Amino acid sequence: MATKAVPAIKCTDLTKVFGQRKALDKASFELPQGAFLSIFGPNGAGKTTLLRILSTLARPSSGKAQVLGHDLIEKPGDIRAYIGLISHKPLLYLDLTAEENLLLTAKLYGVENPEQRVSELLATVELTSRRHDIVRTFSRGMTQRVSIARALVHSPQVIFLDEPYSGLDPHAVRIFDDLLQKIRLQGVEQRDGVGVEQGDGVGVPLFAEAKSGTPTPSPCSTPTPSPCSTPTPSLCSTPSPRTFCMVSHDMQKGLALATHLLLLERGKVVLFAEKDQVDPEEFVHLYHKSVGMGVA
Amino acid sequence: MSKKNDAQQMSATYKKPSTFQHYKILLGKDLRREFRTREMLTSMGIYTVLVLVIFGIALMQAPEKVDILQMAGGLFWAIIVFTSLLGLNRSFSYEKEDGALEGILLVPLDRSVIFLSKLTANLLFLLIVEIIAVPLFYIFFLSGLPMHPTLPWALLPLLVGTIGIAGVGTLLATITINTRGKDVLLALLFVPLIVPLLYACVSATTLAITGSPTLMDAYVPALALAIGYDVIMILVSWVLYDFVVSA
Amino acid sequence: MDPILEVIYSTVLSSAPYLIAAYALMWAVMLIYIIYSNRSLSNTEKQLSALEEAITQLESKA
Amino acid sequence: MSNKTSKLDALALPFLIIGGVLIIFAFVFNFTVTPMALGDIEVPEPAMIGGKIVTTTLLLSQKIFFYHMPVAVISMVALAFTAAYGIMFLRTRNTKYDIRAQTATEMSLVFVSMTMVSGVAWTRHDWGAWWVWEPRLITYLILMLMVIAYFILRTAVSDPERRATYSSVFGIIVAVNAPISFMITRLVPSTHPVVFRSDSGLPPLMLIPLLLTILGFSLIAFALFRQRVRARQMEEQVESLKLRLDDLRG
Repeated sequence: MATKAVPAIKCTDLTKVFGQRKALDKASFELPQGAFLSIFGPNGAGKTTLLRILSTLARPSSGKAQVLGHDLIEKPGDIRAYIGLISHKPLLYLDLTAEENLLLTAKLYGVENPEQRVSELLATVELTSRRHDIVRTFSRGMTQRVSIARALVHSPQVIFLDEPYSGLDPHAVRIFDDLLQKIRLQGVEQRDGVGVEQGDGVGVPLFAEAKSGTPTPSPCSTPTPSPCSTPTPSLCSTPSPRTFCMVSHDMQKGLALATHLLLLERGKVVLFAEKDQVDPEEFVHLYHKSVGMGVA
Repeated sequence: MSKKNDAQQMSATYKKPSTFQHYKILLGKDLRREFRTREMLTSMGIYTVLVLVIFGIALMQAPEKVDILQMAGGLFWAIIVFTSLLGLNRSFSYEKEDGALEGILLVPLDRSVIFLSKLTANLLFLLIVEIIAVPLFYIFFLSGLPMHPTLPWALLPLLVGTIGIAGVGTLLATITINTRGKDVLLALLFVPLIVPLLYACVSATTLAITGSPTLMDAYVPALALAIGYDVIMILVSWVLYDFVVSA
Repeated sequence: MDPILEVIYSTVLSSAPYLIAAYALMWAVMLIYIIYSNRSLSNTEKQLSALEEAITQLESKA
Repeated sequence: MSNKTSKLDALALPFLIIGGVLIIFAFVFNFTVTPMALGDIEVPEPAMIGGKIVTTTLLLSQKIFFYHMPVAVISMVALAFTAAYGIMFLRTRNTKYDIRAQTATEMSLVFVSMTMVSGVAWTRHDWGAWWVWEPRLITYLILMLMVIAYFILRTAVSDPERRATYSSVFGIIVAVNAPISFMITRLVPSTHPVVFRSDSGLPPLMLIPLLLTILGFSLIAFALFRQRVRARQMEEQVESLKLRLDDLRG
């Protein structure tokens, strides 16, 4: 199974029923790895429902879905190792310090030498100085950065963003954009799907050789070859770019970052296409039409 | 930003921890958070003292011939049930408000471990509060009276009862965090379910306190039934927990 | 009535009202429930037929 | 409506009628043919009544037992159905089972209230107090509280799937708890002897009305269960039609 061909996300007829209402109605699309999908739609169109289902926080009523080749319904456990969620909710313990939160998550994922990993992450989000402070004392922007660090602890291959910009002041938005750009630029060692069983270690070597020229605008920087550090048998694999899935009401941000667009309305997929194949005016027109029609 | 290579810096190797490790980590989190905020311990401790005072004033008027010994077991368990209700409600409220529980649900782990770690945490906090409540209860109600040698036997049903309360309470608290009017609802769901355990524990405790001659042949079956209740109810709660926490 | 029979039947008379109350209340609970169930069934049926009518009308018009 | 249910529903009405006839027949039989139970208060001198020597007082109040016990049994059985449907829902997540679990609990509530009503009346006469903390009454009191809590829980949760999951889980816990409380309240030695002397062997003349009543109430329970399930399924259809109506009009 060529690791490159496996789509990041593939759903067929994904449906979610709330009582009599269909929050998601036979949504089907396939997203290649390394893409940045922006999901648009009026309130109640099923955007958040779709994201919660794909991030294994909610169960679909019917239909099939696969993330990185793993079945969402049979084996959600496997998928959780490869995905991260950044949401408007911090997903943190506000009464613990930034470092304690990240250490907790790192240990839960089983990251080796968690202390070193946490200090790396705190450096990335520029919060090293505040590592021993209680998160409750942080500003909304700083909490968001800890939340990003939390989502990256196990270097996930697919990152879901649920309204990440809501409540951020302009300064925090700029920092968030820089971080997002930095994360997109770095590829990530892809766990070879084959080597993953529930029980055994999911070690993946730090080492990654050949540069993978992927068409998407995020060129992978070539990591310097270093010997396979972990003895685990899984294959040394080529890095692959991270995949993003964002739900946001911020039209400009969504369009600017996206490589693929998905328009949802009343749970149905109205449009799913690569951004450069979609004429912007037509998309904006379609969006306003659906927003006009959408449930207030 | 150090010149270190970005790709290397953002990736990590990891090995899926065992369930017991998950249990320890989650329990550590609960204990650390509680010993920092001491939210549950202080509120339960103060609540116990208040209930003791109320019972004291309520019974003060009772004429001398009322045998406090007979009622002591029942009184004590009433305090324990009310206090644990308060504690159980708070044990989950902070998990829900910042989405912290969802953060844990995102991690690939066996979700009933969350039940076991929460149960242990709640059990420890209840026991800590009981360490204050027992001597205080003794001072307030039993100090003047002659004590029977069998008094220490009352501690066993206390432990068994607290385990049962923590088990059933943790499952029900997980249900009520997502509902409206959660405090009242937890009490409503919790009290009828805990009645059998209470029935057995109060009987065992009273026998121990009053030191009645038929102690052994009545005390042991009551305690055994309480233990039976714990085993069955905690097992059922453990099996059902994944459905509840993922709902 | 000779005293012996009186003792034998002593509890009968006193228990009569409670007996009647018990059975009356049980019947009452059952009957109330049956009436409630029938009524809720019938007005749901009415609602259903009304809605179906409205929909067929709309669909025929559209 | 799938035809499977309509076949069962067709049975609903006849069962209701047969059940009604049975319990009325048992009621009449109980008060005519069945002799009164023997009380435990000794009579100074035996007397001859209806060809039998009577040495103790006669208990009319014991006649409440003939509806009390069947109704109590059915409330417990209904709870078992709640748990079964709850487990089925958790496995298949199909709302069909949630509707049946909710209806089974409703039946349990109706029958346990009948149990309580008759139990309290019986205690009032036999023990002179409206309430006695004795095993049988405690068991059915907390059973009633748990079933009421079940419905309050249902109203407190808005999201349909979460509501169904929580009530299935709580239904199972309650069904597990009921027999435990039945056992514990009787096995833990307490000061109160069991009030109702019903467990002693029943003479055939008493057994007949009892079994008929159990059968009668079971048929009624089945009929009402089917009717309530059909009503609830129809309510769901009404909801979905309303939504379609909004779409058409929207």
